[in-house]
Amino acid sequence: MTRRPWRDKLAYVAAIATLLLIWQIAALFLPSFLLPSIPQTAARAVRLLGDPTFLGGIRDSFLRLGIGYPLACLLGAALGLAGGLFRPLALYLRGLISILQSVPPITWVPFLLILLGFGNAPVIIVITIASFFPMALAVLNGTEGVSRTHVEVARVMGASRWQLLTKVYAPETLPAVITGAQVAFGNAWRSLIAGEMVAGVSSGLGWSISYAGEVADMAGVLVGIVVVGAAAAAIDSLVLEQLKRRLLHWRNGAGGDAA
Amino acid sequence: MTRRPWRDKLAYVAAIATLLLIWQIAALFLPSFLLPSIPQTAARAVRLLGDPTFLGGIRDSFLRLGIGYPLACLLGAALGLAGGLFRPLALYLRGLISILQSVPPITWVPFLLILLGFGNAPVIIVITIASFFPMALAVLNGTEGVSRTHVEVARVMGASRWQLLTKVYAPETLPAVITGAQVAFGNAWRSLIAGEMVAGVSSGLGWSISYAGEVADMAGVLVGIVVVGAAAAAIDSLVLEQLKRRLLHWRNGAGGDAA
Amino acid sequence: MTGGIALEGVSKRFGDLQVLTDVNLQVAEGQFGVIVGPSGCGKSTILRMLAGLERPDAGRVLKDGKPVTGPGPDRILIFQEHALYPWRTVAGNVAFGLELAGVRPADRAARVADVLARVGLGGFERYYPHQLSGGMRQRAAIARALVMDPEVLLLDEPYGALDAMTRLTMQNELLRLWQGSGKTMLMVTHDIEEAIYLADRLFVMSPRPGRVLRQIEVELPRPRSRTDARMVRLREEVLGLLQIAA
Amino acid sequence: MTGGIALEGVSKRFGDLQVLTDVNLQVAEGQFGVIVGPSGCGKSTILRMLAGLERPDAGRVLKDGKPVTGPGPDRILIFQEHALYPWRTVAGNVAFGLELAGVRPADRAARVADVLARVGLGGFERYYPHQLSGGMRQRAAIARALVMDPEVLLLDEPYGALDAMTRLTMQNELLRLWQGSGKTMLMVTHDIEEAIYLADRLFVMSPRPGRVLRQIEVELPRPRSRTDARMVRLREEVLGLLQIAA
Amino acid sequence: GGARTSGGASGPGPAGGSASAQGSGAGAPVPGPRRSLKIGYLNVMDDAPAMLAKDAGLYEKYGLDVELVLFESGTDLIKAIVGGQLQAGVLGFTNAVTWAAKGADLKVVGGAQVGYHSLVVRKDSGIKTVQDLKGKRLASQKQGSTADIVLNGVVFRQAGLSRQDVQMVYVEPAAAIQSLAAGQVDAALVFEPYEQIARATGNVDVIYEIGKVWPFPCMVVITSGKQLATDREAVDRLLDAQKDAIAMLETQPDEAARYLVKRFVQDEEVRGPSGSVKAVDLVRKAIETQTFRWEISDQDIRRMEEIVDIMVSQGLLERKIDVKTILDLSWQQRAEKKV
Ligand SMILES: Nc1ncnc2c1ncn2[C@@H]1O[C@H](COP(=O)(O)OP(=O)(O)OP(=O)(O)O)[C@@H](O)[C@H]1O
Ligand SMILES: Nc1ncnc2c1ncn2[C@@H]1O[C@H](COP(=O)(O)OP(=O)(O)OP(=O)(O)O)[C@@H](O)[C@H]1O
Ligand SMILES: [Mg+2]
Ligand SMILES: [Mg+2]
Repeated sequence: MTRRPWRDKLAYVAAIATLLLIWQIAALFLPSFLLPSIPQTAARAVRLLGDPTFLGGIRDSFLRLGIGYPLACLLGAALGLAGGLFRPLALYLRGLISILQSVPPITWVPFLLILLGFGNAPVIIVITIASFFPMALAVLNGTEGVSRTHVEVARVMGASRWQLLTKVYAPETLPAVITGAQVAFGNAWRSLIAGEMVAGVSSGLGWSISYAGEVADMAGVLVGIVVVGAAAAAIDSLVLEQLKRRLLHWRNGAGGDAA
Repeated sequence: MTRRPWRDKLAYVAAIATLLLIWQIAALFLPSFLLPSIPQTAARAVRLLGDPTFLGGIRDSFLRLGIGYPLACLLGAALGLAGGLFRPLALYLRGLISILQSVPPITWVPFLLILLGFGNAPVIIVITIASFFPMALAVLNGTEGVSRTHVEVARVMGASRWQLLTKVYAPETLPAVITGAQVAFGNAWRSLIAGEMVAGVSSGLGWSISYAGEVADMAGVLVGIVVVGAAAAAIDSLVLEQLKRRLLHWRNGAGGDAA
Repeated sequence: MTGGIALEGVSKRFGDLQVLTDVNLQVAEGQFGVIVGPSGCGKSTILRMLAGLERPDAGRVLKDGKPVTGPGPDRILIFQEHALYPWRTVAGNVAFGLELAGVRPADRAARVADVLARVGLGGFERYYPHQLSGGMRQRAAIARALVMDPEVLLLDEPYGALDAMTRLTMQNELLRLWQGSGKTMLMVTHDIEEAIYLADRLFVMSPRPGRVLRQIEVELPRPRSRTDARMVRLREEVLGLLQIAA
Repeated sequence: MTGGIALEGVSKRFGDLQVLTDVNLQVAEGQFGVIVGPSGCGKSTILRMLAGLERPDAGRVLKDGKPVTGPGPDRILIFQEHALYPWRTVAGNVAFGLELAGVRPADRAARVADVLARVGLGGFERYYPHQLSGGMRQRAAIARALVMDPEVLLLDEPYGALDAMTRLTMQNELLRLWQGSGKTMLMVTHDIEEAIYLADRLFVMSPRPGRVLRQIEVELPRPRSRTDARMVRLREEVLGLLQIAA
Repeated sequence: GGARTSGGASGPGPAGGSASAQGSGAGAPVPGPRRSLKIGYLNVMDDAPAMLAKDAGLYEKYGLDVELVLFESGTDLIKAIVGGQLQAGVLGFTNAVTWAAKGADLKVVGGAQVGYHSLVVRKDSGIKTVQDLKGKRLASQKQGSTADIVLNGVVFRQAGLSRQDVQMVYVEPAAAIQSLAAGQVDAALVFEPYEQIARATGNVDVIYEIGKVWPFPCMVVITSGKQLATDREAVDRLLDAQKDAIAMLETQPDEAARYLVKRFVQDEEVRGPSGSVKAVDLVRKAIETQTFRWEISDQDIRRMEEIVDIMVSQGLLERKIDVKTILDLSWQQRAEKKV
């Protein structure tokens, strides 16, 4: 299959266009103080993006995300893989996850505040908790699909448990890991926003959105949401999708061109 | 591999025991109005579980979940599979998902309230939105891993696009579908709780938790959380895991007993 | 020329690798063609082109005189890698094509049971592929194609994993199915005796980039005896050709 | 008896299916054993037991007189399904075992290049398995085992997907590698000529439930001629045994 | 805990039916067709008039079928009024101002409660006056909320402090008192019932209460201009009912507390380091500390104008608005005439 990068981009543009269209149509029917139109929001965006407080908030959010999310990915992948090798651990993890993942991560905020005090730590931990579950679950399920023969080949070749993990389980569950990472990424953003709204930090995108909401500045709310969506989409398509393409490039060799 | 059901149960029990232990230890160090001990919470639970209002709330929550979640699973699986067959759609969906999944689903609540009014509908839609993303993403990524030879066999046998979808893509992405469904299930619960907190419904588990939180009734909050966790875990292990076991039983035939 | 299948001046490359150059090959309707040639010379690629899974870079791939544009149930390919669906039982795998064609479940069951008996897999209907031995998997894959009763059957080393006796049985089974049916057959095999025993027309290929080195018309009457002196002579000839080739 | 590998009174069932009953088989250290037998009679199961992947229901599986308790790099099995890692290139697949054993990258590269040349895959180092032909995949799997230089080599129909000429080359390559090395070999094959050409000791198995029907000591001197009259006689004998069995 | 439904969509609370007979006695049942109203509220003591009118059956007495809809924040509540999902709500005056300034068609039609925000400090923090907050950690509510506006515009200004002098932490009031008890902050600015809970459970002092220093109309009854245009009668009845409720809160706090207790405290008793407090007593104390008032006086209107000025100076409003344009006090004028 030949890559058609312009077509990839086109589909993305179409997705953005759809969202903008829905927005603009909805804006026609709702009063502008509830749903500002795109031009109004754009004007607000220009002002906000020149505002160092807002930019500083974006930086703070990225910092929190940049610690919490990779941490969750690492933990989730490591524990998920370990569970693949050691079945009781898998069952134990499944139990924990199925109980805990249903609880909204911001529920932990009061406890975290009391334990850790205010600042970045509670928000980061909320992000980590929220994005840990999909990662761990995807990897756990992924390990169940590892080909028995592939494992047997490695065992016959004398692989230790650790080698089985890193040289068979890890590459074979990679697609699941990537799915987990992409889903976890969504969770990370959502809990970043939600966490910043309640955890007593005074900066960040979530904080900006909630502040704008408090003062009836819906354009400000929308700018926040758009920035979040754009940043998430950009990171997803520039980092995660590219990473996926590189790591799974063996799937995309030549051949089957009539497909 | 022989099934060892008692061992499965043991791991689950261990998971629950861990959580209770952490709770009880934390309760020793925190004042009881911040973190009531297990006996205190149990006493409250007994009272609440005899309270028809609370039970009615549980029923309402289940109703909302019971509509929103399956809807999201169906939509996510259908669109994800379709994207597997039709690449531009996959790219389009990826674009939409990567933008939208970062936005906390409760952001939509005010708009949904205006469009749909109070009642179950906004909560159900919030659940559907939240659980759609992991499902669709898992299935989309899953379709990319479908064996080329399996597809070719079907094409040689004269499969139509629809048959390719239902007879090759669907069974082969099933593990991914199940992962998606399990992750989506967590999202569904979380957004149920979060949605009930803000959508102006006056019943349900989320409403109870937020109500208890508002009045600093931590025992009430904990009872709510425990009920949520227990219900989610029960459904997950009784329904989803069993379903998975049945649908993927071909993986578990005899053989490789030295593994 | 119409009827049967043909490659006309076909070339194919994968990336930098020239796999086929100017391949000409024709099997008339109702004829039994066999291809032999060294590993990696493009035999599977030829069958995949005829099945419509691969397109030539140059030249034409024809069925009944018309270019092949895609796969279709008139041309069934038995894949070299058995490619059974792991989530279907043996019976489910064999019934697959019939399911696609909308054959009624009752008919399906009867036809599946019949073909499974013929390949010696009676009693294994409810086994999953990973519970079968290598040879049993291969027979299941053969059964999956045979049950479709196609006009053109493309067989890619169908008997590679079978023991000598099972192999002979399967060869005769195939001949029985073919004779008088008007089906066009094209088989790739590495067993030269098998090739000569089955073929009307035998193609000997060169190493990569593959060409048809020699086309041999095997005009021995059927049923053929494997110990016939002419067969032994032919065998020597083909071996000689391949040896030079190797 | 010590040295080599042995099965003593081994039985094995999968669910309701009795696969092996009271199998006795011994290959002395440095000996070349070959198993032939009908499809599904339990040949692969025997090799998997010796590799430590499967446990007998009754009887003992021995290596050097000690029971086999699990896999180990002293006994390498070449799987019937080639089982290459799709995410590794040919070179990566062949280097796999060396990587596990902690061989230094430079040494690894040299040994991999050497073994790939011997199986005729020089130049395909950077191909992925799905870009190879069936026979090339099989040769890559063979290379992956050969490069490990194990005490015991268990080969499950290693040449099933190879053309006649490549097959002969690979047989001689294997003999060269084995002779004087003291390695113990046990191969499953469906090619009776191949079996007789290679074997010191030949085991003919019955259909399922598999037993060793006959154990034949092939005492022909090496290098053997494939046209030797004694070989032809042996071939008839084995074919006869299998025919009765079938 | 059966009282939870009384706020719910599922019908009148258990106390509702029986209570109408023993209502506060002001005014006679209203004849004419019954009206249905959806009213938004927040579960804080400030909203007691709305809740008590429901729990004590006062709405029914005035021929109203009221559905009380609970909200987490005034911001969400007012969106529902603006979007036409609610006919009225009892919430902060500042919410009305921010949205009206954006062009929303809102009217303040009556008063409910006078601002009550107290500074609760840990006994061991050494804070005795507002000035002592300098350099300390103070938990307050979201920036832009009523609490935040008066904290900066009144409390700090009068003490000569600014936001930068204090380490501010913005959290929900429940989290604020929890953090206070856990020692993560030194002080918290809260309203009822959180002050009472903090007192009952923690080792705290109240050093300041804004209602004593700078009383201002905090919670008001808000409706939309459209509602007034289409059915003013229903709004008037609502205000009548809440007026009765306010009378009960001010004159019979014991009885009011019995109605309201289940809305705030689930246990019979609240345990703290200094022993247990009965829940009803706690709620009664919370009621007694509050000042509920249905009128909006000229003094209040001046305070409202001051608040608008503060909001402008804090950048919460882009421009000053005329308070009179969002007031519609015709019910009040008629009620005052009756009295
Ligand atoms: N998808 C692909 N990408 C790159 N090279 C390919 C691809 N498919 C086949 N090839 C190359 O084409 C050549 C011919 O492959 P083909 O499978 O047709 O050989 P073959 O004659 O069937 O060999 P064998 O007898 O070993 O099965 C091989 O060298 C192989 O590496
Ligand atoms: N995991 C399993 N579950 C159930 N049955 C199995 C399993 N593995 C093997 N068998 C059965 O055991 C029998 C012997 O299998 P085995 O693979 O040893 O045969 P084989 O002699 O190697 O045959 P072939 O020559 O076809 O490869 C087969 O009938 C197969 O169905
Ligand atoms: Mg081939
Ligand atoms: Mg086998």
